[in-house]
Amino acid sequence: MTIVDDSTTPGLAEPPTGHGPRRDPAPLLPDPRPVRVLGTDAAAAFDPGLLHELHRQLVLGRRFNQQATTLTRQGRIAVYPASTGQEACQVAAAMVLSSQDWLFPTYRDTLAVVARGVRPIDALTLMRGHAHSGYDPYTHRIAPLATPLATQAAHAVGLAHAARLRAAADPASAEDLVALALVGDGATSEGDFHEALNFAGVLGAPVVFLVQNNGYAISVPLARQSAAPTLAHKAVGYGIVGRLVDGNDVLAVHRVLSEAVAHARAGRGPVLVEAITYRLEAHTNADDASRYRPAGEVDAWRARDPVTLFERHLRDVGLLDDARADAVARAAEELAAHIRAQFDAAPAPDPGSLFEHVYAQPTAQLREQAADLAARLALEADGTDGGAA
Amino acid sequence: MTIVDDSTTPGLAEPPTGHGPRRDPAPLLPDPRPVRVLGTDAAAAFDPGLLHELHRQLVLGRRFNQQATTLTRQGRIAVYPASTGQEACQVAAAMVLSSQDWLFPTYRDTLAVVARGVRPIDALTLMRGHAHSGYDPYTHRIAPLATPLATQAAHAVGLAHAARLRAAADPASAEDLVALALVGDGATSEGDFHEALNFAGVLGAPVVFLVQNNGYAISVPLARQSAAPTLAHKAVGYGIVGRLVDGNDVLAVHRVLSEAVAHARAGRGPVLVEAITYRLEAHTNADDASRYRPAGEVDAWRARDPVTLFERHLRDVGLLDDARADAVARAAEELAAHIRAQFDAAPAPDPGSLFEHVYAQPTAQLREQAADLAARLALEADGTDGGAA
Amino acid sequence: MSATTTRRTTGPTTSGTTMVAALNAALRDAMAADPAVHVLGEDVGSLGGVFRVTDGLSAQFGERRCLDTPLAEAGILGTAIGMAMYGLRPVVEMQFDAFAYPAFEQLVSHVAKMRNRTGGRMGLPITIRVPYGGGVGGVEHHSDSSEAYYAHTPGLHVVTPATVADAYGLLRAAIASDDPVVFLEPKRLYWSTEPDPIAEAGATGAGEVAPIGQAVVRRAGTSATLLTYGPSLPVCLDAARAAEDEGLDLAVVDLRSLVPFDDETVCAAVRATGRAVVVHEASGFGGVGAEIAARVSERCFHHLAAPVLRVTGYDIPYPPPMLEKHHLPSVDRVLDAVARLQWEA
Amino acid sequence: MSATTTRRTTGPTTSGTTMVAALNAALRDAMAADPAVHVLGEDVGSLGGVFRVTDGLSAQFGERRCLDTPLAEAGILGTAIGMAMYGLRPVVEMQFDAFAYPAFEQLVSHVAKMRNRTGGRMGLPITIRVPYGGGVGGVEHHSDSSEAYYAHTPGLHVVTPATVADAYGLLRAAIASDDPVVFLEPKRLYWSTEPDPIAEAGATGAGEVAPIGQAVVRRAGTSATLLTYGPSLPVCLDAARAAEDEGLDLAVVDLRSLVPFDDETVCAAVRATGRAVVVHEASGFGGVGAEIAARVSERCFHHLAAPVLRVTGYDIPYPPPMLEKHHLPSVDRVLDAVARLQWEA
Ligand SMILES: Cc1ncc(C[n+]2csc(CCOP(=O)(O)OP(=O)(O)O)c2C)c(N)n1
Ligand SMILES: Cc1ncc(C[n+]2csc(CCOP(=O)(O)OP(=O)(O)O)c2C)c(N)n1
Ligand SMILES: [Mg+2]
Ligand SMILES: [Mg+2]
Repeated sequence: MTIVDDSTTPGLAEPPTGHGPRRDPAPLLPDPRPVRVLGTDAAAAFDPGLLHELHRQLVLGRRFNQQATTLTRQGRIAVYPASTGQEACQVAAAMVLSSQDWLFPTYRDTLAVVARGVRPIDALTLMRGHAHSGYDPYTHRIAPLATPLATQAAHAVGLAHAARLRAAADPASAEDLVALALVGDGATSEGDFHEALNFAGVLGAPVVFLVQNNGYAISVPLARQSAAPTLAHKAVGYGIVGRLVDGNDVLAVHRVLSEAVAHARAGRGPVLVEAITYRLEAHTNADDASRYRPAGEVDAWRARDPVTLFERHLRDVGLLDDARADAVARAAEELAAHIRAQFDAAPAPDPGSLFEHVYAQPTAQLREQAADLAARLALEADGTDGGAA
Repeated sequence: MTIVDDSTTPGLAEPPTGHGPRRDPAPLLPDPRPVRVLGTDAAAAFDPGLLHELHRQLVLGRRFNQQATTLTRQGRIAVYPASTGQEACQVAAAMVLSSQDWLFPTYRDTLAVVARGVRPIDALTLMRGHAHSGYDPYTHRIAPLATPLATQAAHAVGLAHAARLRAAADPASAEDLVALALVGDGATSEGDFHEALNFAGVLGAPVVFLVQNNGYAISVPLARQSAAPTLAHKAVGYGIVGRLVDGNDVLAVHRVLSEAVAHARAGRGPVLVEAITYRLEAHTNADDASRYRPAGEVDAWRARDPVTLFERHLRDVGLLDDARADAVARAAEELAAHIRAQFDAAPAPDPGSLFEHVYAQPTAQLREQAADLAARLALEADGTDGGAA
Repeated sequence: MSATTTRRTTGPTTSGTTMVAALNAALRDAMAADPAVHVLGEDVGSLGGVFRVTDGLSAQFGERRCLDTPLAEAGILGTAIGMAMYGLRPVVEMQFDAFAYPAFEQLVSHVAKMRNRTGGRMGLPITIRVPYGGGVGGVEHHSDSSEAYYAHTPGLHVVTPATVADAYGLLRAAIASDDPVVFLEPKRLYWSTEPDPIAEAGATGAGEVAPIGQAVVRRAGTSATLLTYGPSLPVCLDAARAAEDEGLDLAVVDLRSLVPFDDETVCAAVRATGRAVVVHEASGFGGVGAEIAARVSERCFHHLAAPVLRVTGYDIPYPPPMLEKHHLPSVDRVLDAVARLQWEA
Repeated sequence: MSATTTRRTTGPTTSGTTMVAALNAALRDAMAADPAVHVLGEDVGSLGGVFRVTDGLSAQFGERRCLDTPLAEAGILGTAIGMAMYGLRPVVEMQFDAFAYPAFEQLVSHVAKMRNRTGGRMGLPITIRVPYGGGVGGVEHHSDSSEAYYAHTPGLHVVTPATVADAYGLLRAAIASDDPVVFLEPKRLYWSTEPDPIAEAGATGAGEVAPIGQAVVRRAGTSATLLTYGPSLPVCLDAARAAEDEGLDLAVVDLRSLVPFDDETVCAAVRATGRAVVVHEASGFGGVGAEIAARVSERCFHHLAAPVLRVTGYDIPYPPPMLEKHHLPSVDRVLDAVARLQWEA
């Protein structure tokens, strides 16, 4: 593709260099109609085993969201940003990744973290308040959940780039990994989102960005967040491929993400996927969603509940009967009971841990401060136990 | 435009809301062939008076760049980022604005500042080192030149938005102003660029962003800066109009910017213009451009020198003869002499000024510190004058 | 309007008012008084802010005056700069302390420097409201005490109320100020109503504008002086009450304004007792307490019977909710420091 | 590799070496020694950085190891975080002090906190090189001294060399450290070669790795102690030489590492003389000098014959080139402070 006029008027010829790759935008632009699979012929291509697994994960995921929300009401979790209504995205994000891949979640993606194998109680640690993170990021290849929006997108790019660097330097240890960065619609407004996508485009890093567009950033609707045709259209500004998908259609999300991951893994560059979905609950248990959205809107989206939509499909194609549904429901109850039991057994955190990991080795200054706290706690303990000094 | 499938499968209907404006991308996307006017029939539409003024400004601008560079060699300007080769953009940017409009320049845009009416010595103050800024921003409606890249883009949006707010609140005092923000190709990578464009798009603010794409950010070529088809393609991600123009064709830049300003002024929203140009000199006098670009490349661009291209056009159409060229050349020499004279007459800055404008009223602490410095300088002066305390 | 005028307004006057309500009233009164005042930030509109400080403002003044922005703090502050350039008085809300960091460059490189850069021609009367500090069970990044970053940046005023009346009075003064003010709101005190009436000289009354740059003695005392601000004031007042049992009469100074710093009030209070403890939540190393201790030591050296001590958060990232009580200055830690003030010497 | 190992390398050994050359050698040696070391930043490739500190690295190690990035500091640091997560040791160049501010959130909210967040499982061994300070005629935003922001942020090490040998030695140590290090390079000393041999105990030799966390006595003295770092070291050494004429024998301590802080060396040096002046370029209010004065006052109170004084930049935005000499601590200002150390008392 040429970006300059072919005119050959002397002295007015095309600029000597085009200043860059100047690639063809056409293949980058998303189809503005979100990809759907449910209700189309494409649904038939899915393996029944995968369908059953997706179903199980969706049902368990919904139950997980419910249980975590209940625990906030009991005061056992300080705050929980439920992904209720977004389970199709959560489950698909976890399932399309291979073991060597990395997941970079937002604070709302506890469910994706659990679906990738982290123990529920460990995935909920940040929200419980016992520690800032409850799992080993290297065991599961999941970055810690954290709240500074969009910042994790750059980490995903750096990690994916590093893996390529290592593969080039030492092909024997090469891992064909892909990093999947999750982002909310609101977070796409942050400078960090832009910088991450730009680095990804320039470096050709194997990253997939999944924007879960649930229509709101807390109370702020998308129309106040962006005037873009779709968020997926942002991809073209970074020379990367944009895709738009119905985020409540688990098969569509699975397909689009699988293709995106394959694209990135093959070294064909990053992909930006926008999934249109909806959060059925408030922003967190501390939020009052009635202040900013009409009940009718929620009801309309409840009619497109991703779990219900998928169950209806499975029943339509004869892959779900009452017996299977009951079995999955029982598994979900077991999960919930298991979470409750884990909460009962969880030990209180150790104050000494406050000083241990600020640096690889505590500084003299921190050792002093740790000793101060330890002495204070010993004194308190004496007081409590009625012991005398 | 609809972004969702028309499918009416029960339960699989389109999402209840599209989450935002979801506008048609087609009118936003730039034509990837940069707009040219020179050498085309469109050139005939320009008024001869305007053509002569553009010519005069280009020649004066070139001379200004040369004189400022000479002053750096003489140590009378600490550092000067010349816009040599980019004069078409500089001149057009200043000339398309009306008096009520605002200009938000980068550190390289001294020439645009001068072309809008600031005294050369005042426009050069930052680079001379006497003060951080030499002109009253309100007199000329030009934000101070400053170096933190892309940060001024958000200021332009805020100012343009504020003008609309005031117009809505008090139509009598309404100013139909447009803010023109200048940005370099490198600076488009900054998060601030993204956030500014996004705010502009959402607010529908009357702002025009002009990216002078000179192919380099200091040593970094555009290919390492962005993988976008063109920088103008970034516009679509913000729901704003993108245009691409040959930045060395002063008529093209003038036309595209005029249209963009009119578009913004009419309340039709912001515009992003990418002008493809080239800086013929090093990044600044402190830079060694031979480290990162081949001489041949510079030569090729020299053949497209915006001043020469335009002069050739004017001679072709019979609007420039030797007499006029000589007169303009003399005016340019007068400008240069005038600048040198201003430099000779410029007084040294007053150390007391250091404390005066940190706050609207100096704090007690600053009054103490100012007194300390004053006493110290008085003592020094006594010492120098041989006076005794 | 001068930042130091004291005048009656429609502000909160009932004793049961919370700090959130006082801040809300200050915004409302300021917007009513001056059409140039505009509020902008994330969720400040229909939601009224996550802490409800902007509750009802968009309904009363319209969405133009109280704007829900896109989610981008540098963009918010950069936009506010442009608005201030055009003569408006923007009041920016940063949703939480740690989420003001993306705007750090705009704050340090422009907000703090624009007036100086332009030789006084272009001031930026922006108020940047930052809910700060811990003690509310916030997850990581929701409890930072970031005042030292701002206080070290010339060109900014840095103010933090500790009482309901000051929340109103200082916010009115901040908005009226022709200089940018970083207005730090102690989250921990958001829902507190005014504590038991405090005997104090020069304190702000309900509904009055409080002067920026003046510390206030919240409690006179003769034994030693506690220097504090924001969320640590109640801790110091409690400590002073507890110290009475040990026969110690502690003075408590509420700084209110970190920049400008009120050397006069602080030094007078320290000289009167000869002993001082600085108390704040932020990590101690390089905290504002270091500046206070350094300047008090410098200016009151020969009046000091003991070194100025500091009780602060430890030099660690802010802890998770279950452990934050260990990090925060407590009555016990304050009393321990007081006990170490070399009473025998 | 431990941060405190001292070992011979191929580093600069000739006496005419500039600090830029020493830094360049440190990067080169570190990259040669460990394939995990990667340099990234704006213009670090073919240009070799605007100060030429990375000169030749991309030619020698390839563009992958020394990467010209897009122009976005948060993106650079964010990318480096991801690289460090994967086991690399990124060395990031920020082009100038004020241009590190866009990366403030990534630095404070992630770089400083990741190890703590993950209970020690995920450390980020990133070195962030920041050319800082003034005295080079830089236009606005090119001369900030930003060390106080970093020193107040738990989780970061903050290091600044003042000699050519330390430039090499501390940078090697920073890169070898398993913790993030903000490495502040005094622009003013970039082109200085090692000054006249300095008699000092425990100083780094040429080509040696210097330990992080250890201050060094650059000059022993008995009258009073100057505490300083980075660009102000030469000023203090000059002041000490000038003071000899007045019969004063000044000790000079070069802190080298602001975090961790070497209380032992500093306090010993202050106790030995009973008088101290802290000298740095950054604005005084809330500067690192406040912390030093506060902790020295606290720890050495009964050894002090006079308050610890500070000679710093004024509390103003950094001045334009023509006026910066007034702002910077000078020999005269240091000697004046020394004179005010209550010698009669
Ligand atoms: C940098 C930053 N600014 C502000 C916040 C406060 N905040 C937390 S969640 C949120 C809204 C996020 O919206 P979106 O990205 O759409 O994600 P969603 O909550 O819808 O999943 C905001 C503003 C934050 N966590 N980080
Ligand atoms: C935030 C920020 N980062 C880094 C710099 C240092 N710097 C000054 S100019 C420049 C390159 C700018 O390139 P571009 O935007 O293309 O403008 P040009 O110089 O080509 O006009 C850089 C990196 C800066 N001024 N501001
Ligand atoms: Mg959302
Ligand atoms: Mg450029």
